[in-house]
Amino acid sequence: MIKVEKMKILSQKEIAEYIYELELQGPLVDEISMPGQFVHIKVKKANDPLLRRPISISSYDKNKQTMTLIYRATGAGTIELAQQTGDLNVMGPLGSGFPVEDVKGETAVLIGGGIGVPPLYECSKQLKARGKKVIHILGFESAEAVFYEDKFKALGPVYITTADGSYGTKGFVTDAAAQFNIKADIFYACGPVPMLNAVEKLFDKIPGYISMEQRMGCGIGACLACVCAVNGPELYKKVCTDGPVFPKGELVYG
Amino acid sequence: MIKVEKMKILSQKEIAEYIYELELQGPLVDEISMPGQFVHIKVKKANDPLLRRPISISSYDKNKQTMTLIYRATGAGTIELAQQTGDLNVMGPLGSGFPVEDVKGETAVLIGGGIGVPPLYECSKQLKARGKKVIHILGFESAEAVFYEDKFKALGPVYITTADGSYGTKGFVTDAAAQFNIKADIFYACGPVPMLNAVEKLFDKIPGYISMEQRMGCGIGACLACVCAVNGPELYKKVCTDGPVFPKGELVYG
Amino acid sequence: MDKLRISLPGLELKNPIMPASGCFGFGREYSQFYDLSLLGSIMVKATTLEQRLGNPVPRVAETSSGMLNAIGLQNPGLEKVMNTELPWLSQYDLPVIANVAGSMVEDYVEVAKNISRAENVHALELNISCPNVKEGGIAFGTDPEVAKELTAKVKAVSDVPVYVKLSPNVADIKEMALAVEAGGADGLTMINTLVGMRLDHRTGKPVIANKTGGLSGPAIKPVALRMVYEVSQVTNLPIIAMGGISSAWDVIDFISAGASAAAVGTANFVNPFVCKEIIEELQAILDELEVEHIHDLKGRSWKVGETANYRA
Amino acid sequence: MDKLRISLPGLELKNPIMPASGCFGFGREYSQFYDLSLLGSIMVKATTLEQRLGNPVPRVAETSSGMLNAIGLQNPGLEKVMNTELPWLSQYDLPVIANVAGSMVEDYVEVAKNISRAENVHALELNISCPNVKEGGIAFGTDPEVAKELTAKVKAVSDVPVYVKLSPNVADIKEMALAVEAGGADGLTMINTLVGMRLDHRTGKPVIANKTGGLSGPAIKPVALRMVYEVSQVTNLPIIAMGGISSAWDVIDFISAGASAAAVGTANFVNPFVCKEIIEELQAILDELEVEHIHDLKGRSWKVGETANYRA
Ligand SMILES: Cc1cc2nc3c(=O)[nH]c(=O)nc-3n(C[C@H](O)[C@H](O)[C@H](O)COP(=O)(O)OP(=O)(O)OC[C@H]3O[C@@H](n4cnc5c(N)ncnc54)[C@H](O)[C@@H]3O)c2cc1C
Ligand SMILES: Cc1cc2nc3c(=O)[nH]c(=O)nc-3n(C[C@H](O)[C@H](O)[C@H](O)COP(=O)(O)OP(=O)(O)OC[C@H]3O[C@@H](n4cnc5c(N)ncnc54)[C@H](O)[C@@H]3O)c2cc1C
Ligand SMILES: Cc1cc2nc3c(=O)[nH]c(=O)nc-3n(C[C@H](O)[C@H](O)[C@H](O)COP(=O)(O)O)c2cc1C
Ligand SMILES: Cc1cc2nc3c(=O)[nH]c(=O)nc-3n(C[C@H](O)[C@H](O)[C@H](O)COP(=O)(O)O)c2cc1C
Ligand code: FES
Ligand code: FES
Repeated sequence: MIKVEKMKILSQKEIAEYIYELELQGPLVDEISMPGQFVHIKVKKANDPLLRRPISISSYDKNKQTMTLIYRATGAGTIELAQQTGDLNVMGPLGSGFPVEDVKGETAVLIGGGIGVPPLYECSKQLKARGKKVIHILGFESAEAVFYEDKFKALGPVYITTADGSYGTKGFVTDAAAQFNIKADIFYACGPVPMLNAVEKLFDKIPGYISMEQRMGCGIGACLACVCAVNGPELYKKVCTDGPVFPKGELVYG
Repeated sequence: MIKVEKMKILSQKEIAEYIYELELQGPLVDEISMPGQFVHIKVKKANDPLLRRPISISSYDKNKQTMTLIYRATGAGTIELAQQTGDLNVMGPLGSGFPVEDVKGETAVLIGGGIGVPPLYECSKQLKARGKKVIHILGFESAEAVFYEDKFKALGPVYITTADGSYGTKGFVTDAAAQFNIKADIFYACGPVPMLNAVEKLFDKIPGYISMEQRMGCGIGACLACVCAVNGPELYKKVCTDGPVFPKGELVYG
Repeated sequence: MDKLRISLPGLELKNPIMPASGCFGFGREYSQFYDLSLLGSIMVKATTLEQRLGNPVPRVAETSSGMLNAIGLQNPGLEKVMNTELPWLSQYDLPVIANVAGSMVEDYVEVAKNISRAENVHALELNISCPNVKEGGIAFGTDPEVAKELTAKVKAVSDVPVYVKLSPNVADIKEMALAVEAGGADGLTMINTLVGMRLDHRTGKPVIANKTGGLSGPAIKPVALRMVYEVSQVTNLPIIAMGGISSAWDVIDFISAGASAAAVGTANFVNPFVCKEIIEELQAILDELEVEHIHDLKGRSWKVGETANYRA
Repeated sequence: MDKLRISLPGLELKNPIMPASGCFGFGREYSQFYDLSLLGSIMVKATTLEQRLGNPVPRVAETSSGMLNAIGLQNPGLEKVMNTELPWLSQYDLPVIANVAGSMVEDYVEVAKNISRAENVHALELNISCPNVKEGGIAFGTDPEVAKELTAKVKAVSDVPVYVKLSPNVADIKEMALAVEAGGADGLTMINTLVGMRLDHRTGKPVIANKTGGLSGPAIKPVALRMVYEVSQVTNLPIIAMGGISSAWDVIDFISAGASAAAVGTANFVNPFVCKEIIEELQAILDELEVEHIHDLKGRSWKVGETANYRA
């Protein structure tokens, strides 16, 4: 069930340049059903900024009723979010996530770009818990923007790329995947659309899931703001309810 | 000189129902020239609430570079103000205040209604410091809304009235002034317009000063939002720069 | 709840609160949050003759205290609305106001004729003012003669009362109101969105794929309120008002300006419970103001000498 | 500062930033905060033939991300402006744009004729769109024929170029722009305020004594931007844009939409240093965008294939 609740802010800290890690607590966590779902946040009561902000759930702990979000604070709403203390108005969990049950094969590769990295963390943890081998290819703008390298390393190999070459391999995640000749039985990807498109092409032989972004209004399927073009008779699906995670091959890249 | 500066919030506390006392520190205090001036506060950076809020300086300490404001938090901007911590964007000091130099006679009566009470506190302190006897008549809605009774008592006699009779004398400040047969050589008043009008009528034999309120835009005399009708050739004066304090007899009550 | 019960052409409503068209789909999504039977009515998403895919994305952008949208009337088309959406809604005790759109007069007439015969549709809302449809939607909303004729044609085929939704993108909204009144409208709904735009700071290009979009939310409330104030003084038609409503006090404002009922759009996205909460709070406010019925406040902004009772 | 220097009819400006009329008086108050010679220009408060006392109070009200005003053109009248205010301003290296208002055509003509001869007045801004003047001010701003004729009459007597200030309270602002262009206007300034209203929740009465007021501030920026975008594509006249500008990025947006310069109104009330700060920040932004001159960005929102250079 989708809840709208005041969640308690347990902690909030900057973990990389402009990147914040926010830990929240509340019964909403009980409702999370899979990694890759997101929440829709009303940063504060006033009318500016007006709309909620969609942020992926990066990890969660059902026992403690806690979840962690990681976000980049560079726009009006997220900059305000970084200053909040006390309570936070959160709606969620929303959307479908990354399927981690009944995965065939041994090895999963998780590919994230920038603020697409966060939801892969819980995904990786759950795959690992189910006995899979997990490989991570994470792309960032520059050395200052890198986060969670150690956390991912604790689960499996990590390849970092940076656009400016200031850390790890210079270039894009797909460059690294090709360069290090990564082999896997399934992929999970989240990041900018051109990256998703490139990932689908590179891993065209194995099944996979990708998580999409789109500007949202309601976050629950009512306003038709967040559609994306899909192959198949429907032509359009909604990122907020049909996604944000879609199986490989479903999205039409414009 | 008018400054626009980030002042440090030293403390903020609720001292009566919806009434907050806010202590600020910064070089702006150096510029205050008399009691009854006000500051114009931008509560927070976002566009809602948009405008600054005019609040009187209730008291100040030049040595410590501190000043105290007292305000009622019941509207969008003041409710937000009550939640602020850290810094505050303050413009001021603005307007002319209550003249306390060269006052003729022994005794001053200070008459305040509700959130008109705060600026009278510094006024009373300075009159007392100049050897005057100060009498206070302070009107509030109800017992819960009363504040600063003890502080004023430390300076001189205090008569409290409440509209509902739950504390002090039931009725208006002018009722109390008549009932207790208050005699004085000069009056200072701040409060709702009908109260100011009544005070001017009651104390028609002695000189006095009254402080006006009006909705403001700029706070510095440029936008012509805050005019009030006056006797004399100009017909209109600006509350923000010509006032907020006007000598008795100048204002035309509509 | 007697203080809130109202009666309008075709509509006997438990209360004057309803979601605005396009901001609540056909109710399914919000039915997860509360029982839709609590609502006075529901203005469902615009229905066109054929299915529409709408505009490319991005379709929304945020602005100061507002948002822009250019959904482009995406909807499953008349047939699916009649066979699936309206029957689904009939499980609730909820009179439906069907929002009717099209590119040509014939489309409007065809949709109106059919949808007005659906059992739970108690009124039509003629969307002559959608700013996001290219083939001429906007012309209906800004030309009084065209609007009048369209109203008359739809009125001629509709089984239920017809409310016309006015566009704020006009110089004189009174003229438009009087024109559709002359065309036989039973009521007005106002306002639709103001045409606006947001650019990407860095590229300088429009954020919304459609370039311009419709501005809604608290930013437009002052304009909507003024228009209801103006129109309610010149027509006898009941007005269902919308534009930036997000609280019960906003509703009181619009009723005071002269509206008979109020619709909530954008605010549903911010708080999915908003309609329910407004209904609850209205009751308390009317008690506080010592008002017998919400319509005792109707038009008090411009009626002379009628405020004394309500002064706090 | 070469990246910011611009040249418009009558106006050779150090930079394209100026305070908007009515939001900066005649400069005196803001001269306490910074040297007015830093400004590109200054649009002074509307001047009418005779002194005006303006409207009763309250004259302003806040709204979500905006404000309403109904000052009612309070000003000391032509003579005092000519003899006191403009001479005072001449101490600054600052070309003045004089905002001209009136109730009748003759008033406009008389004021324009005289004020255009003041030494430091380099252009006129014809205020045909003030929503707060009762005697017909609004009609000039919403009727293309009337606006065209007024423009022609003022143009005939003015010693300096004439910019016409457009009202957003119209169905088609392009039509108005083309009308005043045909009337001989040298430039456009846009937009004036949207007509709006706020009610006191409890009494239901208008907060502003004049009942309605003009809506300004960030709330209206999307509407202003859209109008500049539309108008700049159909006329050759330079546009000085305004409406919700409070940052250098807002200015970039309006230039991208097709404006040549930008004016800042309401934001001065929030931050008295805003014009100065915008000028400073613009320089940095142009460097960051690797743009040679601010006008290289002009109209890039609608020009095809010209974004590549500026993409971050
Ligand atoms: C399903 C989903 C999951 C996401 N998860 C994360 C995450 O875990 N961490 C993270 O940092 N970001 C995430 N994003 C992106 C995040 O929503 C935007 O960065 C954020 O909304 C921008 O808000 P702002 O206040 O910083 O920017 P502003 O510029 O103030 O935003 C203005 C408007 O545009 C929208 N917007 C701007 N950029 C985006 C974007 N990239 N995607 C969608 N809407 C946008 C905002 O929501 C807002 O409505 C996610 C987006 C989606 C759709
Ligand atoms: C010179 C001066 C000194 C003042 N000193 C004090 C003081 O010391 N303590 C105190 O509590 N209040 C004082 N006020 C009143 C105070 O400014 C208002 O109560 C406050 O602005 C209301 O803001 P809000 O956010 O609570 O209400 P909102 O309803 O959100 O205000 C909306 C708009 O109306 C304006 N407004 C509303 N009420 C008033 C009012 N009574 N006077 C002027 N503008 C108003 C606001 O400034 C704002 O622009 C003073 C006013 C003036 C003019
Ligand atoms: C996302 C979105 C979609 C809309 N779709 C429609 C529509 O299909 N038909 C219609 O008449 N109005 C539509 N509107 C306009 C609203 O019904 C309403 O008139 C407007 O948003 C103003 O109200 P608000 O400020 O409460 O949102 C839409 C508005 C939004 C924000
Ligand atoms: C208090 C106030 C007074 C104004 N007076 C005038 C005026 O005298 N003449 C005029 O042409 N515009 C006047 N305007 C309109 C502004 O010049 C400007 O067009 C409008 O406010 C939009 O810009 P903004 O959003 O930056 O304020 C006034 C606006 C305000 C807020
Ligand atoms: S955000 Fe409203 S449908 Fe997806
Ligand atoms: S508030 Fe602007 S002149 Fe007084």
